[in-house]
Amino acid sequence: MTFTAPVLNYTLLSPILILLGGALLGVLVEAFVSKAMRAVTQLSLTVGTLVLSLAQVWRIHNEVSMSAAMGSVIIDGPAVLLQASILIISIISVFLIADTDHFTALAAALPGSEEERHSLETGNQVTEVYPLTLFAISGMMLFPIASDLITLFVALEMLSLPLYLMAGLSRRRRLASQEAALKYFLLGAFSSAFFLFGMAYLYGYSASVTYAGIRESVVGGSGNDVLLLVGMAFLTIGLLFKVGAVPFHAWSPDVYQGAPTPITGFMAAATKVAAFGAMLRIYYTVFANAQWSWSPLLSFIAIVTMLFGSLVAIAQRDVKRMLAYSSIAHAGFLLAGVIALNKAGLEASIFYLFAYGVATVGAFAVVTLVRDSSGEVTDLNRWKGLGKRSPWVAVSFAGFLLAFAGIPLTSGFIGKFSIFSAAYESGAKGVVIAGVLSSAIAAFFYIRVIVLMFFTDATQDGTSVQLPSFLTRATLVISIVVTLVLGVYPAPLLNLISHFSTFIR
Amino acid sequence: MMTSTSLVYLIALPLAGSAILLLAGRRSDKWGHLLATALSASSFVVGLYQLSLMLGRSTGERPITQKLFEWISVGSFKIDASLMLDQLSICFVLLITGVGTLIHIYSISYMSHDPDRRRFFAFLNLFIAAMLLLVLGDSYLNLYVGWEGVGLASYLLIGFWNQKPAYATASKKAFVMNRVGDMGLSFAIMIAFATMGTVSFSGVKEAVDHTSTAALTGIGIMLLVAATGKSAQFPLQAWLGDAMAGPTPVSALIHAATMVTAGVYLITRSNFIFDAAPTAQLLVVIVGAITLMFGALIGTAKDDIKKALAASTMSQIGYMILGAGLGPVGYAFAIMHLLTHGFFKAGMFLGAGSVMHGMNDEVNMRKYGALRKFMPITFATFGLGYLAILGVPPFAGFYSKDMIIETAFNSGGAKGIILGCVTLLGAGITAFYMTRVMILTFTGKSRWDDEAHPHESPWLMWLPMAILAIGSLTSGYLLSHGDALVNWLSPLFENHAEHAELLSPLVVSGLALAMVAIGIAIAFVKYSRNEVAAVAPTDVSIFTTIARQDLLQDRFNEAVFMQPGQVLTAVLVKTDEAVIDGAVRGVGRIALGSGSALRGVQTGFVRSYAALILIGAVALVAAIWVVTQ
Amino acid sequence: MDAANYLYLSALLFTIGAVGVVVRRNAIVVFMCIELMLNAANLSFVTFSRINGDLNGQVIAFFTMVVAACEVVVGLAIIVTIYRSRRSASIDDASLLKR
Amino acid sequence: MIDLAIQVGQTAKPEAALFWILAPLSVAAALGMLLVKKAVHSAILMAFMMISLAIFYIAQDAPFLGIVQVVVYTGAVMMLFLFILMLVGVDSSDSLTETIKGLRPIAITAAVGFGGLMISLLGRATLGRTSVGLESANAAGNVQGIATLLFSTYVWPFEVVSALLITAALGSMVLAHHHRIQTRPTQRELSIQRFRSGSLANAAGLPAPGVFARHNAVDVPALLPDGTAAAASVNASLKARGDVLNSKVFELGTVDTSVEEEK
Amino acid sequence: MNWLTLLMVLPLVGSAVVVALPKGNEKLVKQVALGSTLIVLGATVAMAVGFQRDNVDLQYVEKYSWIPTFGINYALGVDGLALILILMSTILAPVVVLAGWNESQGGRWSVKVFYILILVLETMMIGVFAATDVFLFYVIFEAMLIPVYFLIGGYGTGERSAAAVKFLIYSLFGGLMMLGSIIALYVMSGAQGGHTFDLAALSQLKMSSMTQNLLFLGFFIAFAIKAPLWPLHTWLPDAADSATPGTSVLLLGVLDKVGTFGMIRYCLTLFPDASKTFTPVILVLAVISIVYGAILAIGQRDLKRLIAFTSISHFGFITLGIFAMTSQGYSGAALYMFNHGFSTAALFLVGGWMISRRGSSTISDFGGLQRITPVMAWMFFLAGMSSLALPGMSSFVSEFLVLVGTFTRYPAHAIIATFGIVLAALYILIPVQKTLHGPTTPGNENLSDLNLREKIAIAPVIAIILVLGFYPAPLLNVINPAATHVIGQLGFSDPAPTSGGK
Repeated sequence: MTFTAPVLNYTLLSPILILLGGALLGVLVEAFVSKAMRAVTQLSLTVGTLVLSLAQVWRIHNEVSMSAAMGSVIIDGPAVLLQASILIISIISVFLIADTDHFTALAAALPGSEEERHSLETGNQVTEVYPLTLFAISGMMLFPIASDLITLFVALEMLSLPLYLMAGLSRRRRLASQEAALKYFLLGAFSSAFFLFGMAYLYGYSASVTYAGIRESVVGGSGNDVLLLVGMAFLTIGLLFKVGAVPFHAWSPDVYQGAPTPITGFMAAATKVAAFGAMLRIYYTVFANAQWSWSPLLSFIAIVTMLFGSLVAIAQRDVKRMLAYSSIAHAGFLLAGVIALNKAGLEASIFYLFAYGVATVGAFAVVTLVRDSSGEVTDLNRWKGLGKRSPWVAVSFAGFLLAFAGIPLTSGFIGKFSIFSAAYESGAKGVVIAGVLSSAIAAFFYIRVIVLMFFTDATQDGTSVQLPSFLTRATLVISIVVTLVLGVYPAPLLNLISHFSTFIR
Repeated sequence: MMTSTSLVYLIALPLAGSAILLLAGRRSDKWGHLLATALSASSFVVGLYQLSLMLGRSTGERPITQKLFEWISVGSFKIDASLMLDQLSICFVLLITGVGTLIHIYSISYMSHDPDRRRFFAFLNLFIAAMLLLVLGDSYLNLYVGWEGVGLASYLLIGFWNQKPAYATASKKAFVMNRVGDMGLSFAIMIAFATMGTVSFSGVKEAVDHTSTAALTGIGIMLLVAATGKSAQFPLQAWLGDAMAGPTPVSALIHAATMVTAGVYLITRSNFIFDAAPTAQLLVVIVGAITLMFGALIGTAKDDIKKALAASTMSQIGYMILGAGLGPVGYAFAIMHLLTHGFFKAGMFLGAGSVMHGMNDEVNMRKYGALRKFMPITFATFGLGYLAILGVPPFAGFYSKDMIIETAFNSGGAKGIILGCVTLLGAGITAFYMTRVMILTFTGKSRWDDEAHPHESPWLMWLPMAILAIGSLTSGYLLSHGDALVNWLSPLFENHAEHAELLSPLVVSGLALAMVAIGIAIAFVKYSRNEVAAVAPTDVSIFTTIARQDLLQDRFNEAVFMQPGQVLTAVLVKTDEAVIDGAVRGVGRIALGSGSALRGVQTGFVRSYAALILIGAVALVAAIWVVTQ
Repeated sequence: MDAANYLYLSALLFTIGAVGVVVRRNAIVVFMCIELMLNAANLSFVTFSRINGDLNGQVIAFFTMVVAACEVVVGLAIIVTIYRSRRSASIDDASLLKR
Repeated sequence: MIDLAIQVGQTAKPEAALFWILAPLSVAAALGMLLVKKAVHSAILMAFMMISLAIFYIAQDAPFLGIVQVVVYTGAVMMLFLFILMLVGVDSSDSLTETIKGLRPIAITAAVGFGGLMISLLGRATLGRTSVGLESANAAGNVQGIATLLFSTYVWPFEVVSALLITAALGSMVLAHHHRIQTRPTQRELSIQRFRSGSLANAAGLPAPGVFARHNAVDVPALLPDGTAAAASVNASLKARGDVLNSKVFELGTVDTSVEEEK
Repeated sequence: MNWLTLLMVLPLVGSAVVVALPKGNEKLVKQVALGSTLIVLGATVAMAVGFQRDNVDLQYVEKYSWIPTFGINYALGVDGLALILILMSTILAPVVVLAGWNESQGGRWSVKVFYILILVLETMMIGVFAATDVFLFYVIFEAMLIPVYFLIGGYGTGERSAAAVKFLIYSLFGGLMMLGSIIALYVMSGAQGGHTFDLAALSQLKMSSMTQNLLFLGFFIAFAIKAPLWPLHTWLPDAADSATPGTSVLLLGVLDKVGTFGMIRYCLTLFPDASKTFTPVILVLAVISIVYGAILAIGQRDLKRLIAFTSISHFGFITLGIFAMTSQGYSGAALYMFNHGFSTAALFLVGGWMISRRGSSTISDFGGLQRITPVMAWMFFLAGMSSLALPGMSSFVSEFLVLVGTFTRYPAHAIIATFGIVLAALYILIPVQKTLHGPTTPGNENLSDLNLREKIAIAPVIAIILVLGFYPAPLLNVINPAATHVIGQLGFSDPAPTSGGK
C-alpha cells in the first residue's frame, strides 16, 4: 500500500479555514489579552473574521470543485450562496451577541450565589462565546458543502456543540437557560445517534461514504432498498431534528425560550440555513433518484409540521416560544422546497432561507430590547402598547411578523410564493394546500401580536423598550431593510440565486 | 310623430321652483309660496298653449314628442329621456296643473301659519313636476321615474308634519306600500323588455301583436299591481287612510285628484296590453269592483272627515279602474270620471280643509254639526261636490259615473250583471256615506268643543273651492257633450265592437238615481232624525266595528306581513350573529383549542421529547416495513 | 453464525439505548444510553466494513469515538453545571420550560 | 435474513462461539443498564458492554478499533462518567417508578416495535453482492490501512475534528472554570491574621489529629491535656463526610465523661 | 406619459411630504393631504379625458419587468371599468379627507400617521384597479389591507382592534385562497410556454375543467369575502361599526369594489368555463345577499351596522349583475360599483357627522333631527334615497340595469332580487323616521347643523348622485364597449326578445 499525500485546495476551503483560524485566535485572546480589552478585541476579531470569510466566499464564487478537500467537500453555486447567507446572518447575529447584557457573567457560578453577584459587579464577561460562535459558524459552513458522510457528521457535531453550550449561558433566568442547554444537548445527541446509525446503513448499502458513491448505488444498486430506506430515514431524523420538523421539533420551543436571545436568533436563523442547505444537497443529489420513497413521507411531515407549528403558536403567551413555533411552521414551508426537487425549488429554498434568516435575527433583536428591571420581557401580555412606547421598534417588529406571515411587499411573501410555486410545479399540491391553510392560521397569531403592540393600551408594569445600542440598531436596520427590499424588489437577488443554484454531482 | 321643443317646460318650471325653494332655504321664506304658485300656474299656461296647438292639428298629428337626451343605453336596452304629449296626457297635464295651481293658491292661506310653508310649496312643486313626468314620459321607464317621484313627493307631504310619530309612520307606510306596487311596475318593464325588447309605449304597442298572451297577461297583471299600489286599490289600499296625515291641500291634490289616479292612467295608457290580455283585464275589473265596495263600506263607518273622504276616493277610483278594465269602451269613461272626480273630490277636500281651518284642525265629524250657518261658502261648494259625487243630474258625477255603471251592465253576460249590480250598490252606499258626512258636518246641532270658533275661510281659500265647485257642476256636461272626451281620446284606443245593450242609458240612470235616493234616505233616517253622539258609540254592530278598522286590512297586513317579517328579521339577526358569525368564530375557536391541546405535547420533560423522536423513528421504520413488504 | 448477526445485535443494542433514554431519569444514565446507541452504530460500521471489505467503516467508527469523546466532555460539563445549580441529576426536574 | 446470510457468508466456528456467548451477555448488560437503580452500576454494566464490543471488533478484523475502544472508550470516556458520578454522588439511586403518565407503555411499545421492525427489516435486506472480508484491505496491516485513509482521504474531517476537540475543551472550561474572586492570601497575611485574632491559642498552628499512645489515625481527634477531644485537630472534609470516629473510646480513664465532642 | 404610474406616485409624494412636515402642525398636515388628493383627482380627470371610449383594449398601458425570474411585470393599464373605479377612488379620497377633517383626532396615533395611511392607501387603490399583472394585483390586493387595518384599529371606535383583526383575518384567508390559485396558474403558465403573470396570457391557458373550477374558487372566495357576499360577510358590519366614517367610505366604497372588480377582471377572464359552471350557485348567493342584507339592515339598532348591511345587499346586486352575463347586467353592475361608492359615501359621511355630534350610533338615541339640523337631515335623506335607488338618483339606473339584465336570462333570480327594493324602502325609511322625524328627543336639542367644510365635502357626492341619475351616459359610454367585449368573450350575447314564446 502506498500513501499519496493529500492535496487540499486551500483557496476553496479558505472561508472555513479563516473562521477556524479566527476561532483559534479567539481562544488565544482568552488566554493572553487582559480582561478589560477582551470583549472589544474578541468582537472585532470575530467580525473581522466573518467579513474576511465573506470576502473569500465572494472571491471563489465562480469556482466549482468536487475535490477541494480530497472529495470531502463540494464547492459549487449553492454552496457559495448558502455560505454567504450563513455569514451574513452570522454577522448581524454577532452584532446582537456583542450586547453584553445577554450572557451570564460567569457560567460556573451558581445562580444566585455570592460569586455570581461579584462577577456581575466586576463586569466579568464570558467572552468565550465569540470563539464558540466562530466554531459553530465554521460547522455550519461545512455542513451544506460536505460531500461525504464523515464530514457531514463532524460538521453536524461542530455546529451543535457550541450551540449546546451557548444555550446555557443566559444572564437571567439561568436555571431555565441551563435546562435549555441540557435538553438541547440530550436530544441533540439522541438524534445524532440516529443520524449515525443511518450513516451506518447507508454505508452498508452502498459500500461507500461519499455522496457520489451512495448516489451511484441509489441509481444502479443491485440489492433491495431496505438498507437504503432505513439509512435514509435515520439520516433524515437527524436532519429534521436540526431544522425542527414535527415530531422531532420538541426541543426547539424550550431551547428558544431558555437560551440567551441573541443565541436563539442566531441558532434559529443560521442553523436552519445550514441544515436545510445540507438537506437540499443530500436530497437533490444523493437521494434524488429514490424520490418515490421519501417524497410522500417528507410531504406528510411537511404538512404536519406546518399545521402543528401554526396551530400551537396560536396558543402561546411567550414571544420567544411563539417565534419558536412559527419557526417550526417555517421549517414545514421549507420542506416544501426540498420536496419540490426542481431547480425552482432549490432557488426558492435558498431565497427563503436567507430572507427568513435575516428577518428572524431582526425579530429576536427586537425581543432583546423589551425589558423590565429583571431583564427581557417575553410575556406577550406585557408587550401591550409597545407601539406607543417605541413606535419604530414596534413597527419593525410588525414588519418582521408580516414577513413571517407572508404579506406582500415583504421578503416573506416572495419566499412563500416561490417555494409554494416550486412545490406545486413538482406536483406536491397537498403540501401547497396545507401551506396556504397554515399560512392563514399563522396570520392569526402574527396579527395578534401586532394588535397587542398597537391597539392595546400599555399597563404600567415596568416594561420598557431599551434604547438599542449601536450594534443592535445596525442589526435591526439591516434586517428590516433587507426584509422590505427583498419584498419590493427581489429581482437582483433572485437572478443571482438563479444563476448560481445548480448542484454539481 | 311631431316633435316639439317646449314640452320640457311643463316639467322644468315646477321642478325649478322646487329646486330653488329647497336650495335657497329660509332665504326664500317670504316669496317662496308666490314663486311656486306662479310656476305652477305658468306650467298650466303652457299646458293650455299646448292644448291650443293640439286642437289646431288634425287628429292623426296631435301627439307630439320631445327627445331631451339619451338616458340609458346599454346593448338593446335604449331609453331616451323623452316626453310625449298626446290626447290622454294633455287631459292629465291640465288636471294636474290646473287643480294643482288652485291648490297652491288655497295653500298660501291654509299654510300661512306654518313656519315651513316654503318647504311645503317646494314639495308641491316637486309633486307637480313628478306627476307631469309620469304622464309625459314616453316609455314605461320614464313613467317609472315620475311614478316613484310622485311617491317621494307624497311621502314628503304626508310626513310634512312628521314631528308627530304617527304622521311619520303614515308617510313611511305610504311609501313602502307604494314600493310594493312599484315592484309590479318593475316586473312589467322587465317582462316587456325580455319579451319585446323595448319598453317605450309606442314600441310595446307595436310589439303586442307578436307577443304571446301569457307574456302580455304577465305584464298586465304586473301593471295592475303597480296601479293598485299607487291608486290605493285592493289589496294595497291600506295606506290611503293614513295618508290623510298630510295637510289637507295635499289630500286634495295628491290623494284625491291626481296621484292616486295614476293607476287609472297607467292602465288606460297600457290599453293595448290589456286589450290583448283578457285575463289581466278581468283582474282589473275585479280589483276595481272589490275596491269600490271596500272603500264605500269603510266610508260608512268613518268619523274622521278626511278619512271618510279618502275612503270615498278609494271607492271612486275603484269605479275608474273598473271602467278601465272594461276595455275599449271603458277607457274614456274611466278618464272622464277621473277628471270629474278630480274636480269634485278636490273641492270637497278643500272644503274639509276649510272646515278644519275653522274648527281648530278638528277632523272628527261627531264634533261638527250645524256648520252650514258659519261657513256658507264652504257649505255651498262642498254641497255642489256632494251632488256631483252622488251623480245627481246634471252634476258631473251623473255623466261620468252613470257611464261606467252602464258600461258595466253592458259588458256582457253574468260578468256584466254582477259588475252592474256592484256599481249600482256602490252608488247607493256612496250616497249613504256622503249624506252622512253632509249631515254630520253641516246640519243638526253643533257639537263643538268650547274652544272652537267656526268661521268662514278667507277668499284665498274659498276662491279655489268655488272654482272647483263650478267644475263639479259643469265638467260632466262639458266633457260628455257630444261625446267630446270619448271622441278626443278615441284615436288612442282600439276600435271596439258594441255589445248588445242590456240596459238602456235611461234605465241605468233611473236605477242609479233610485239607489242614490235609497242611500240618502237611510242616511237621513239614521243621522238626521236621531241625536248624533259627540263620542263614537261603542255598542255598534260587528260590521261597523270592522268597517271602522278599514275592514281589518291593517290587521291582516300586520298579522300576515309585518309580524312574521319582524320575527323573521329578529331571527335572522340572531342567526347572523350566532350561526354565520358563530361558525367563523367557531373555526377560530377550534384552531385555538387544537393549538392549546397540541401544546400538551410539550410537557417540558426531556424524556417525553425523546419518546416523541422515538415514536417518529418507529413510524418511519414501520412505513419502510410496509413499503418493502 | 454469520456476520449479519452482528447487525442484529447492533440493532438490539441501539433499541435498548434508545429506550434507556426514554425511561431513565438520571441525566448521566441517559447520557450513557446515548453512548450505548453510538456504540451500537459503531458495531454496525465495523460489521459493514467487514462485509464491504474496505476500511472506511472502521475509519468512521474511529471518528465517531473521537466525536463522542468531545460530546461527552461537553455533555458532562452541562450536566455538572445543572447539577450544581439544582442539586439534582434528574432530568425530570429540569422542566421549567414547557407548553 | 436468509438472503443476507448467504451473501455475507459464514464465519469461522470459534467466532460463532464467541458471539453466542458474548452477545447475550452484552444484551443482558445493556438491559441491565436500564433496570438497575444505581447509576454507578449502570456505568459498570456499560463498561462491560463496551469491552464486549471491543472483542467483537477484534473478532471482525478491526483490531485497532478494538484497542481504541478499550483505551479511549472504556478507559477514558467511561472513567469520565465515573468521575462525574462520584461528583454527583455514587450512592444516589434512581427510583424506577415512572412519573410521567403513559410514558412507560409508550416506551416499551416503541422499543418492541422498533427492535422488531429493525430485525425484520434486516432480515429482508439484500445487498446484491457478496461479503468481501477484510483480508485484502488489511493486507498491509489494519493500522496502516486506517492510517492511509485517515491521512489522505479523510484528512479534512480529521483536521476539522481537531477544532471540535478545542471546542469541547473550551466549552467545558466556560462551564467549569471559576474566576478567583479575591487574591489568595499570602503566608505572611495568614500569619498576621493568626496573631491578630482574639487568642494566641492557634498561633502555633492547629493540633495534629490522633491520640497519642492509644490510637494514631487521622480520623480521630486529638485529646487535649484535660482529656477532652480537640475538634480542630480533624480535617474539615473528613468531618463533612461524617467519617470521624468518636474519640471517647480512646480516652484515658476519664475525668469527665459528660464532654461531648463536636462533630 | 405614464399616467397610471404618475397617479400612483402622486399620493406617495404627498405622504412623503406629510412625513417631512414638522410635528404639531396638524392643520398643515390636513391641508397637504387634501392638496395631494386634489392633485391626484386633477391628474385622474386629465387622464380620463384622453380615454378612447370605443376602444375595448387596455389603455395607458405600461409594462416594466419587475421580477424576471418569475416572469412578473409591473404592468398597468385600464379599461372603462377600471377607469371609472379609479376615478371614483380619486374623487372619494379628497371627499373623505375633507369630510373627516377631525376624525383622525381620536386615534391612537398622531394625525400625521392617519393621513400617511390614507395617502398610501390611495396609491394602492389606484394600483389595484390598474394592475394587469396578476401578481402585481395580488401584491397590492394584500398590501392594501395593512393601511386599512391600521386605520380601523388605530382611529376607529368601540371594539376597533377586534374588528380590525376580523377584517384582516378574513381578508388574509381569502387572499391566501387566491394565492393558491395564482401559484397554480403560474405553474401552468410555465408548462405552457413560459412563466408569466400577464392577465391576457394567463387567460389563454388550457386547463381541465376540474382545475379551472378549483382555481376559480380560489379567486372567487377571495373576492366574495372582499365584496361581502353571503355568507362571508360577517366581518363587514363589525369593521364598519368600528371604523371612522372616512375609513368606512374607503373600505366599503373602494376596497370592497376590488372584490366585484376582481370577479369581472379575473374570475370571468381567467376562468370563463368555471364562471359558467358556478354561475347558478353564485346567482343564488347574490340573491340571498340582496334579501338577507336588506332584512338584516332592517333589524339593526346601530346606524353604522345598518349601513354596512345595506351594502351587503347592494353587493348582492352587483354580483347578480356580473354573473347575469348580459350587457345590461354587466354595465349595470359596473355602474353600480361607481354609484354605490358615492351613495355609501354619502350615508357614511352624513351618518358619521350625526354620530359624532350625538356621541352615539344607536338609532334610537336620535330623534327629530329634521327640525334641529335641517341640512344634515336633508343630506341623510338624500343619501338614503340614493341607497334605496329612487329614480333620479344614479343608483336607480344601475340597479334597474342589473335587474333588467338579469331578468332577460334569469327571471326567477331577478324577481326575488326585485323584492329587495321594497326591503330597501324599509331599511332606509325606518332609520330616517327614527332619526329625522318625530319629536326632538332629549340629547338632540343642541346638535349643530353642517358647517361649511362639511357642506363642501358632501356637495360633490350629492351632485354626482343626482347628475348621474339623470345623465349616466358619460359613464355608460365608457363601460359599454367593455361590457359587450367581456360578455362576448365568454361566448354570451344578450338574449333576444323572446316574445314570450310566441
